[in-house]
Amino acid sequence: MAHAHALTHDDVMRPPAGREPGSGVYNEKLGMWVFLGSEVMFFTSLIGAYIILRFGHPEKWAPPGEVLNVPVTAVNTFLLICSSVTMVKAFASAQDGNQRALRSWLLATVLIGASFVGVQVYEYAELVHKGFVPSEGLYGSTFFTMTGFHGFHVTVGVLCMMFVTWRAFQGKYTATDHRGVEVIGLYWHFVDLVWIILFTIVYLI
Amino acid sequence: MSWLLPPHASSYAADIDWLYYLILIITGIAFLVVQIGLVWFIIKYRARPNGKALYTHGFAKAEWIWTSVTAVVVVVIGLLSAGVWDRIKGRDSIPPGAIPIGIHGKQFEWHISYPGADGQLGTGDDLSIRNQLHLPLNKPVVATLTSEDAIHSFFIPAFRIKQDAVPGMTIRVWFQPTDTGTFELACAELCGLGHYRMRAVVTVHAEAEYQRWLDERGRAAAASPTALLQR
Amino acid sequence: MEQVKHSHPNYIGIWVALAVLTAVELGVAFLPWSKTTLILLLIGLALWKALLVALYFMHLRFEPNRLRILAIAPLPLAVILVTAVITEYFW
Amino acid sequence: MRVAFGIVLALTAFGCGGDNGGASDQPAAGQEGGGAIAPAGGGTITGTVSFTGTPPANPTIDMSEEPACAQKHAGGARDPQVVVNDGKLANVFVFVKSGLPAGQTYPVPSSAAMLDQDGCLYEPRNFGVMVGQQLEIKNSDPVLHNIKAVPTKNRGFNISQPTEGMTTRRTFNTEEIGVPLECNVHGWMKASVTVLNHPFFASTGNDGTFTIRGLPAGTYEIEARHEKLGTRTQSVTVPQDGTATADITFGAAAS
Amino acid sequence: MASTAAVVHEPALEHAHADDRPFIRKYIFSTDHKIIGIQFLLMSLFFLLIGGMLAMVIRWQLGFPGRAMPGGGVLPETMAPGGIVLPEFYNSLVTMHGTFMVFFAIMPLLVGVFGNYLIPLKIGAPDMAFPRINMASFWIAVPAGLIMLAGFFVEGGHAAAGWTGYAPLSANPELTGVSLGQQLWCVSLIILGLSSIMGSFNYITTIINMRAPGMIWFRLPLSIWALFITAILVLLAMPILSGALIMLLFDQTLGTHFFLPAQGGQPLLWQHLFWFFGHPEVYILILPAMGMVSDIIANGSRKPIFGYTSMVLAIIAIGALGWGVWGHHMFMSGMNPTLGTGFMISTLLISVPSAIKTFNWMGTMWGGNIRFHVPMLHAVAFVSMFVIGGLSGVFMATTPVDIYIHDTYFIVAHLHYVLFGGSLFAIFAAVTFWYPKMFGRLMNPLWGKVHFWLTFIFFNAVFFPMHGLGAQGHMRRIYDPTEYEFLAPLQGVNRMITISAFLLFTAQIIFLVNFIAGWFKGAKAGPNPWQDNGLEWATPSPPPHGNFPVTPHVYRGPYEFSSPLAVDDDYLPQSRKLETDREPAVLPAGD
Repeated sequence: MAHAHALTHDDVMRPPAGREPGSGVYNEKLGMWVFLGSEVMFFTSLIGAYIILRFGHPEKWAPPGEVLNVPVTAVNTFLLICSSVTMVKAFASAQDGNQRALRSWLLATVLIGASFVGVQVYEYAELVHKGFVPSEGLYGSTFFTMTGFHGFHVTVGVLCMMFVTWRAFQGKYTATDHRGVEVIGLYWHFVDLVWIILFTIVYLI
Repeated sequence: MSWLLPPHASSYAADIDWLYYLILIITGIAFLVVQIGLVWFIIKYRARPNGKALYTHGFAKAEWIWTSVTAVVVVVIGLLSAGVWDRIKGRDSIPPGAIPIGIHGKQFEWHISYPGADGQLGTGDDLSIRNQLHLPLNKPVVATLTSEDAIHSFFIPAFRIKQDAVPGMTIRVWFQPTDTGTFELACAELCGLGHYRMRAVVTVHAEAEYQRWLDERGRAAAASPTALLQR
Repeated sequence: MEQVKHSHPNYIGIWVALAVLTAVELGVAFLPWSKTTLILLLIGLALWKALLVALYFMHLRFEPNRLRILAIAPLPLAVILVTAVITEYFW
Repeated sequence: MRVAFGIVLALTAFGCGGDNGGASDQPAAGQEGGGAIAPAGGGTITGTVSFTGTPPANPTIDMSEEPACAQKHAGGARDPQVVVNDGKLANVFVFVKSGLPAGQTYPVPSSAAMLDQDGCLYEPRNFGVMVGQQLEIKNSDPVLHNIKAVPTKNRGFNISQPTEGMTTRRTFNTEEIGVPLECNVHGWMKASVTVLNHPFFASTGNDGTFTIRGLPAGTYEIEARHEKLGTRTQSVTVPQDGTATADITFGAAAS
Repeated sequence: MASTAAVVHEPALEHAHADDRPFIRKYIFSTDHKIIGIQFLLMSLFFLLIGGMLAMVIRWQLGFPGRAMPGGGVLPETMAPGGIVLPEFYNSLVTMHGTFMVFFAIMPLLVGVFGNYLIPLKIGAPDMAFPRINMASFWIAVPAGLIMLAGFFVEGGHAAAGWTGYAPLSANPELTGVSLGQQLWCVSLIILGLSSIMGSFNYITTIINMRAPGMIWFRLPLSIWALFITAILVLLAMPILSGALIMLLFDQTLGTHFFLPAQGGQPLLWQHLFWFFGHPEVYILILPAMGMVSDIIANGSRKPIFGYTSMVLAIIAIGALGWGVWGHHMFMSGMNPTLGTGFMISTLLISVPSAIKTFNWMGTMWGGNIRFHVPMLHAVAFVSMFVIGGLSGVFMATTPVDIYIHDTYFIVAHLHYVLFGGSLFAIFAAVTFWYPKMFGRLMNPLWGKVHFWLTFIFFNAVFFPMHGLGAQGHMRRIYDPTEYEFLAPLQGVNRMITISAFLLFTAQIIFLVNFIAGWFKGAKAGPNPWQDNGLEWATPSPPPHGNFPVTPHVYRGPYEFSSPLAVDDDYLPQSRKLETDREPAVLPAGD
């Protein structure tokens, strides 16, 4: 827009030119890292409540594997790790400017991410069928709230990833400007990181 | 309405009042210094036709002075209060031999149960009365606070005692009445539409009279159980 | 200043490490050790995996220090909240 | 200047957009049929509920902290859970449980059922209303009462009446047996209201008698409920335009 | 120092390029931080008015318990039959007064309005880092406000568990008879939390990455430092509230058991989560006010701020320590008393930075050449009132005294002295100070002074006696104080407070009229009516879209008043280049 000319266009992947040195990274990446700070605090409140409640009444939690289906979620965790790898491969190919590899890696990430959500929905259906529901007690309340909101974040991530993939197919991401891929990658890895912690403290402890 | 605290009638109320007045004096001095200083600066340094402000970015020495003075005052207040807090609510602050009285808060009334002859709460011979707390003079009392529905707060202004009764928790808090007479007990935590009506009367008797009252009420209750016990 | 094909961190290596660590976690979780050692070990493994993802996948290793500080700024707050509320039980 | 004006325009347009769903307690207009209840038939069931054995002593109520109510009970308040006058049991709610012609709908009476709070006690303690009928709750004490209904099928309410003479109207819209009403300011105040979609119910007075009118001929199963002594069922055959009597007895032990 | 400093370089003030965006894009769905700031201003003034009206009904019931409120007949039968306020409606009033004032009036007024309007202008940026997210942040806050308003009209009445929403009263609909109202309260605050988080990461990115050349960290005006630290507090505190509200919402709807003790839930967990958000929240409500007051007092005294670095460190200290004091709200709540001692110490320590700031404001006025324009009046009143609020806070920080005064009117007096006496006076100052920059016209100074003096007097008449009420043990949030014999003698004071409160409310109409009339009849204001040094005063009023045709360069701090370098006038704007000034070291490929 009209005012953009004050922001020089030479390299958008570096901090804004003609400005005091700030964080050393371009605006969108800094914005995403700051946003992830707030996400950390959001999961702090949910996981913190879980840790506090479980510390208070450990007897209300079943030993690992008794109620929750660990094998299926272990595969699911591996799926999410793979989607992190495909995401980072997509970013690497975006850096190299290899459009075809970028598109295929992005597609792979979208598919694996969506299948993670699918497996989680299946796991929920299985649990609810078995009578393990949020109103069952502390165990059900904390489990469904934490994994539910993590699933919600993964779903939002998959939707954004689809949008980025659609733009990739339009060739919007070149070697000099692939901010979208890097920023959605940061969000995706964060969601994967949260799941890695969640998987351990919910399923394995 | 006097600015001083109302007359107190329990053992540690004097410590609380003393701390209150200490802080009132300290903050009073600080209040005067700041307000008078402000008024003085406003008058002295108001804009004059060709007045010139002093170009200075501040003096580190002055900053260090008021920072350290404030810090010292604040730490002193903290140390003084920590002692009193520990005596009132510390882990082993409840004096031995304190009379256990069950204070059960429920939406909009207090059920106060007195230990029967065995002196223990929760045994069969307890006497439960609605909104009436009768206490012997100069005897430590430990109130065992429980709540049935929302959070209530056991607050007797004259004894300077306040403690929330949290559902799912049993909280023990002690006090020792030092004056006979009747005082009022109120709920100090919003607990629903009748929160303002959770009023109970606290009556402090001399020792013998308290015992006589307890026996008389015990006999009356034994004769015909009150509605409360038949939940 | 065209970015020539620059070196990428060994992503596949990290992937394998994560997979192995997950497998180890699964193994450890069902061992009959004492509860506390199990919890500490599992949380340690989880934090190790999380660190790997953060350093290599989120490139924190290659970012300026200012961004790293900014990234880990909220963590002490989480620790303050949980430890303070847990002391609620030691009364 | 157009800057600010444009924005105010937008905001006021949004500002008063808040939806205002009417509060559901306005009187349910348009539901009641003809004036008085059009009797579906001429049959009547009358009867007396009697009590054998010595009635349990009603517990005393400690109203010392509620002087306004205490003075209304001369000899010390008692909780009238089991009220027996020379063998006759009061506060028994009798209603037609089954046997009514299926699919028959009955007009909702326009007059409200009355519930009074006098001397920190509910009056009546065990009564019925029709679905959609107005229940008028009156506070005859100069103290705060709150009326808390905790039904399972209906939507509950928890309303207060701080001043004397205050009346509030509420309706129930699904059938439910024995909706408990309580006052939280006075823990001993208990009442029970049964919501039915037919008008064939009555509560026994102090003389233990009840009358259910307007029944078409047929055999019905009536149920008598007492807050303490449980329930009794009995089947009754009502002749065309005749009167059937049904005497129910409650023993000391709840059956 | 060369005394003859000729003016060399002044950013051109030519009229901005024509702006061709349609009315809708330019004023309603605008991505210009200035328009969004003004939109937040109008929305939060609307909710300030609503909060004020709720307060009037509360004061009527406390002043004249049980008597029909004049004009109360308009209220429906579930709220005030015959104009007599019902206890459950009184609890909703208390809850909604707190909620509207904290979340929909003071917070948007400080963070939404001045964060949006001032940050890009004062650091020399064309707009926020993410203009579209900035617009979305406002347009998510509007439905949050509407949902909160809608709560009044739902069956069962509005939320009635206090603005703090303590569980289990808030989590179990049976205890209050309010189910949908409490759920709307939760949903509305979650949506507002989302809007605040979007706003805060926008502010943080803009301040870190888009400062004009020469605007190094220690040349930032204190208002921007305060807004920066506040944005970090918002960023990290609001998600905690969102998480806690989600759990509360699930407790009410899905039957989960986080805060219901029957199944092992913890009522204290809600208080810990709420106040872990709550105390940073109250610093969110005061820090921007402190920052803007520092700017205005320096301007009014025509003197550099006293101890700029220690002021910045005090803001950072308040922001950091703010996370470690939340337990002082819970001394009596059944919390572990050893925690109580710990929180007492951290709370007492946090009063030190506030003391530093107060003495620095006084140091600024010392030796000044004070001009008493309306913003300066409000700013000085802020300092005076905030000190009373701060000092009454010391009473509560000490645990034994808090045993007596917790949940009494002493607390109500404290919070109103810091929120009304503090933040609202600072808001009056800031609105009057930046009004010419926003609308190009000045608010009428005479009416401004009338409004100031009336508000100042009636504010003290309303809230100072509350300290006394609290000292006598008058509990807060009670519907009818005449129930208690020990409160009967205080009823006269309650009546006096009610009458003063009504006068205080009517005095605010002067501000409202002055504010609106100023758009049309206010005196034309040039680019720098207050002769201030900030970058925003180097742009025309109101600044064009894109703010600075040429990105300004900054050569000095923001408070160079009465500088020996500036010979003819007593201020030296940051962007004015003197011969002795060196060009800032700008990144390569600068313009």
